[in-house]
Amino acid sequence: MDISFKIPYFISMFPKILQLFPETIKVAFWAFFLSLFFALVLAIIRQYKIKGLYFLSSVYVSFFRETPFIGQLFLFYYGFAQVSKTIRSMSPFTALIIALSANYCAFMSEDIRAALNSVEKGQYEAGLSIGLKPLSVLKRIILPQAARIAIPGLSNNFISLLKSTAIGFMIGYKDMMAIVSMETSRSYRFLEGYTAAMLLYWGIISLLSYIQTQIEFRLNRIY
Amino acid sequence: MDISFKIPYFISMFPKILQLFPETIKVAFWAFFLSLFFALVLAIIRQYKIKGLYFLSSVYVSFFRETPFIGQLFLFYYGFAQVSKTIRSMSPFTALIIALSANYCAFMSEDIRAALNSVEKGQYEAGLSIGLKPLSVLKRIILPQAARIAIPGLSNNFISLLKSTAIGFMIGYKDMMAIVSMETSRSYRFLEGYTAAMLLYWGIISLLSYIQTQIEFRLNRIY
Amino acid sequence: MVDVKELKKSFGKLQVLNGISFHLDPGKILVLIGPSGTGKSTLLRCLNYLERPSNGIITIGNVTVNARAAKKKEIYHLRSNTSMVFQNYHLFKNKTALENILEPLLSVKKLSPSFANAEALRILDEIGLSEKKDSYPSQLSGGQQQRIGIGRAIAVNPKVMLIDEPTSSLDPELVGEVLHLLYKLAAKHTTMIIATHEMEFARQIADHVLFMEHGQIVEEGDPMTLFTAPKKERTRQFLQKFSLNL
Amino acid sequence: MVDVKELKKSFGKLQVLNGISFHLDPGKILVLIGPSGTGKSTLLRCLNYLERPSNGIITIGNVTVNARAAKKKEIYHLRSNTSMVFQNYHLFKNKTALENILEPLLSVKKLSPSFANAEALRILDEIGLSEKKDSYPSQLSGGQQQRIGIGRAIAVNPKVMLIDEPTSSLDPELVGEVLHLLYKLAAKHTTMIIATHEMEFARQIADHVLFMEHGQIVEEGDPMTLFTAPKKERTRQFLQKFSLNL
Amino acid sequence: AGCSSRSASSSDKEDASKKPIIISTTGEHAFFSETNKKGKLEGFEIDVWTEIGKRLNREIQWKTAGFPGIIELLDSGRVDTVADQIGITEERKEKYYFTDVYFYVPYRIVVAESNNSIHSVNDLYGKKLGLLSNDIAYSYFDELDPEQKIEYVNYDDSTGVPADVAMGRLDATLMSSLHIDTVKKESGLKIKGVGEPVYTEDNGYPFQKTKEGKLLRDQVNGVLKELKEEGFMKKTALKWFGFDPME
Ligand SMILES: Nc1ncnc2c1ncn2[C@@H]1O[C@H](COP(=O)(O)OP(=O)(O)OP(=O)(O)O)[C@@H](O)[C@H]1O
Ligand SMILES: Nc1ncnc2c1ncn2[C@@H]1O[C@H](COP(=O)(O)OP(=O)(O)OP(=O)(O)O)[C@@H](O)[C@H]1O
Ligand SMILES: [Mg+2]
Ligand SMILES: [Mg+2]
Repeated sequence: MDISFKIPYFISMFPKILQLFPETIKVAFWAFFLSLFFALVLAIIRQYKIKGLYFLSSVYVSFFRETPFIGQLFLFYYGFAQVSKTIRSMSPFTALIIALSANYCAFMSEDIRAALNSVEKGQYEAGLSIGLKPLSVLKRIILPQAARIAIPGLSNNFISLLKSTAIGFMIGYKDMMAIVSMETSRSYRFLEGYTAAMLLYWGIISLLSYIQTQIEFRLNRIY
Repeated sequence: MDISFKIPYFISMFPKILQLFPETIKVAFWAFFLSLFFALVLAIIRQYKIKGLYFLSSVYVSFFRETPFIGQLFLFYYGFAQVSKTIRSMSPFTALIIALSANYCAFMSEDIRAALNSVEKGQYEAGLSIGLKPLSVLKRIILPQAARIAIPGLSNNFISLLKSTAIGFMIGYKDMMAIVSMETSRSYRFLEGYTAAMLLYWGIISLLSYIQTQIEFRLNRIY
Repeated sequence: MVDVKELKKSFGKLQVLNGISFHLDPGKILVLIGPSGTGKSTLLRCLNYLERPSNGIITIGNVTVNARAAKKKEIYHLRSNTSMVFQNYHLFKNKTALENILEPLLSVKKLSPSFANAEALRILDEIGLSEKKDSYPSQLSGGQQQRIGIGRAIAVNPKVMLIDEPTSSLDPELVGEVLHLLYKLAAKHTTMIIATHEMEFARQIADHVLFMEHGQIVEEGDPMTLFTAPKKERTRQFLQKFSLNL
Repeated sequence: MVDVKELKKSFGKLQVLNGISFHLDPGKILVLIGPSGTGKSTLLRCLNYLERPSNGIITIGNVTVNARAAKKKEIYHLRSNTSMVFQNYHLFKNKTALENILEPLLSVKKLSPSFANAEALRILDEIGLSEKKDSYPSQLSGGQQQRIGIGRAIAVNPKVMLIDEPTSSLDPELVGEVLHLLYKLAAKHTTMIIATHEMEFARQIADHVLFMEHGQIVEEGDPMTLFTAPKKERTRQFLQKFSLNL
Repeated sequence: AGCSSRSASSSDKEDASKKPIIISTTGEHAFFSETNKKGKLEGFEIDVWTEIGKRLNREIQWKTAGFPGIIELLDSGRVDTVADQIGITEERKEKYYFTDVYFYVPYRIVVAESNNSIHSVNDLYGKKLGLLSNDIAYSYFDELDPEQKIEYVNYDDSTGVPADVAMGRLDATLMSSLHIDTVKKESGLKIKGVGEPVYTEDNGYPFQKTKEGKLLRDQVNGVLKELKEEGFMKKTALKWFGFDPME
């Protein structure tokens, strides 16, 4: 036989992987909302070159975007643990969310910055001209228009995040991919395991993508 | 202190990691240019809903964006190898470039699509009105304007790509990160190893980011 | 030559063009007047299929397109016979004033670079913007942008020019100059369809005038008759304000 | 009250405003005329610091800002005393016609939603666009967008309105209506500075006229004198075309 | 997989005895398969296979990859076997032909240096035990801990596990007793091995379940038997580990 692919084993993987779905989604959602928030702050500071914070935020983005995530995670979870009792007693769950948020917000801030940049200057001026404060203009005029441009990039990041939770396994956090790796290293049936995982991820993320498409459609309608 | 940080070991890591720099950069550049090209094609098909290709390209993007890369790589390099002699005799270098390109072009196409979407409809119409064919309008009018919006997202992707080459170790391709994990697997001095890697990546990618900033500055000047 | 039969267009439930038909001989200037939101811009945009009409037959030069069975090729052909000046200019934002005018010369008409350059500079001079040749649209005043828009359309050198409010941002001096420019084009047998709300400009330039309202032609005729002795009550009423203002 | 002293502004090497000074009493209407690219829009934009002047002192109502030492607070204060109608409208693209007008009422003036709504609908009615209240800017004709722009600026109910080419896309009927609208505002003591190239409109609405060229005031005076008996040769020349055209 | 593969395999057969044996390994497994400073592979597995190659008169070629890549290299037919301390289990036997056991690896409990309360599996009840995903410990713990009283914490690879033990995030982990001292020495971590070995892992070389796989497995088995009898295995083990695990 040229191909060894054991269908029953492949099928048996689905329920096992799905059992860990909550672990994946919990971390991903927490990290997504945290990083979205901080990304927004970073993007605004950088796009509008807000004095005093611009340099700091640039260094932050540079560091977290330009160094490997695994290094960030280890440095935080093992390196800082040596000086901080809080971190030493931190659960892998919390540590993972913190590390992922800190990392992804740097990437996401770049997507948001580009989207802010895509809104014509005239919209900002019009907002100021009716007496809105810059932050209000941002909130009421610029961000709603930037959203439709930012969404594909942010959605890219959310999808990556959902998959990145797998890295948590390095510090002992088990997500969907972790169970694949555990199960398959016992049986050495990696193809079956990974293929099952792929189908599951595809199914789950397709749902999210569908939501993305719907939001984009609604936002684009009026332009 | 529970974990010690051995400075000489830390320093000794730098030359070792740097030795593999060419391997990292070779794969990253090839994969980046290939995926940029295909991302462009995908983005255009999807943004302008080109008949006959739209559905196919949507499925492609959906599959490659929404399934774990490690699964894609394994399925391609190990799964398909069971039926294809070409793949069986393919070098890890080539396979890695193909798999990374196939994956990243899906993500990058979303960034490009958003950027195309950010260019006003009027620009497209003006192009058509002077007698340009749609593809020429795209090339001469839309893409140059979309570029400044696409660049932060594409640069995010390029940076991720540069780090993703590490996954090549799964199929036997050794890059800068591979050497870190090899070195530290015996000594368990992973903090020293990863910190060294972080600094090196930071340095290298900072250079690229600097280029990004310069390009963005030039492109934004006239808006 | 332009011939339009029963042109209709709606946005959702809103019927914007309600069956427009007219005929225009080569080298003639047709002017569209009518209240804001009446469908003048939409009509111009339909004529080169930037907006897809729902019904009607459009003939421009040697191309005829039936809205019910429009083929891609026909549409390109139609567009290559026309050029358009947009109400809100739509200059290429990534190109300087000069490059905006060069674009049709180089990419569509495929002139040699040196020849195209000379021609573009001549046009820039004609619209009085030689000094601004290296400015980007974001660095131009409203009137300057409008003139570049006209210059770009002239560079196409088409059979038919579709011109939407060419003088809206121009002062009286420049209105006179644009008038002059368009006269010269007409003398070279360029057919023109111009939407405008400046009645004086319309009266001076038109060979034929359509007064539109609610997507229909209310009255048409030569400018002399239409402006001085309109037949319909609505036309009289519309033009009354014009005379009152004067 | 508006008082401007020695206002200067340049873009790179290009000196666009070359020391502009004028004074305007409350409730008066000042009209800026002059060739395209002369700095009319730039002047208006400098008055509320959308463009930072390089020199000059601007007083609007109770706020005085010196360009050489402008503070953020002063600038906000200045802006809250003014509203602006843009030459290219700049409607909020993510908001309907109604929402565009509601925005200053709700977010700046903090009216109660029901009260704001009634007020916005009244303004929409005044500019003749009640029917379009739920349309987005991309679904409006040029003239419709321009009127929403005016409506939005009216909603701010500022001490001073800065109005850039308010009638450029309007037909004679609507020009009459806008004229009427602005009269009413002036009667309510709103001070106005209007840049326009429609001389007839300028003549009818102005209390005072500035004729600008190359970023300088060439001549100023009441419209009667300036339009019928200009003192400077350049003014006469500029206005000649206006009379010629008519 | 029709005629082309059949003809390929028939031609393979003719010179099968001359073809090199290709073996995958991680090159990052202390004492078994390491990469030295010059980038060359060395270790117990390397020595054993060099000898097997000599005796079978076949060239040996190595392919390195991470785990589980080394296993997949075998599945995809790129290598003939895997040499990296692969444990034999019933489940894996379904998929591969294994050679006879050539090595026993005893696993011991590892705890923080300051911990004096853990000495055996029973002491682990109610405690946190870190295990790797590719540990074969699981098959033993069904017996050792039938009531699931131990709290298992799984890790993808071993990078952080000893550090977590030292820091007290874990109460214990299991480590091959061959490695405990080196890890301790090189990393400087304050950990120690305690008690008797919990279980031993049987190592063998896996071959694809094909005719060729079986053939080669049988040949290798023959050589392994010779090597054991002649004391080569013992000598090599002493060289790398300082003792003979087969005793
Ligand atoms: N994309 C659209 N969707 C919905 N309605 C639209 C759209 N474009 C235009 N309309 C409506 O169609 C009508 C005709 O618009 P058009 O731009 O043709 O008017 P116009 O005669 O050029 O007016 P103006 O003199 O103000 O420029 C208007 O009522 C406008 O609101
Ligand atoms: N951002 C900019 N960068 C460089 N030059 C600019 C910029 N904005 C305006 N200009 C130049 O400044 C001059 C004055 O422009 P402005 O828009 O004030 O003219 P205007 O009097 O309003 O003209 P119009 O009647 O055509 O609207 C013009 O020559 C224009 O090219
Ligand atoms: Mg119009
Ligand atoms: Mg202006």
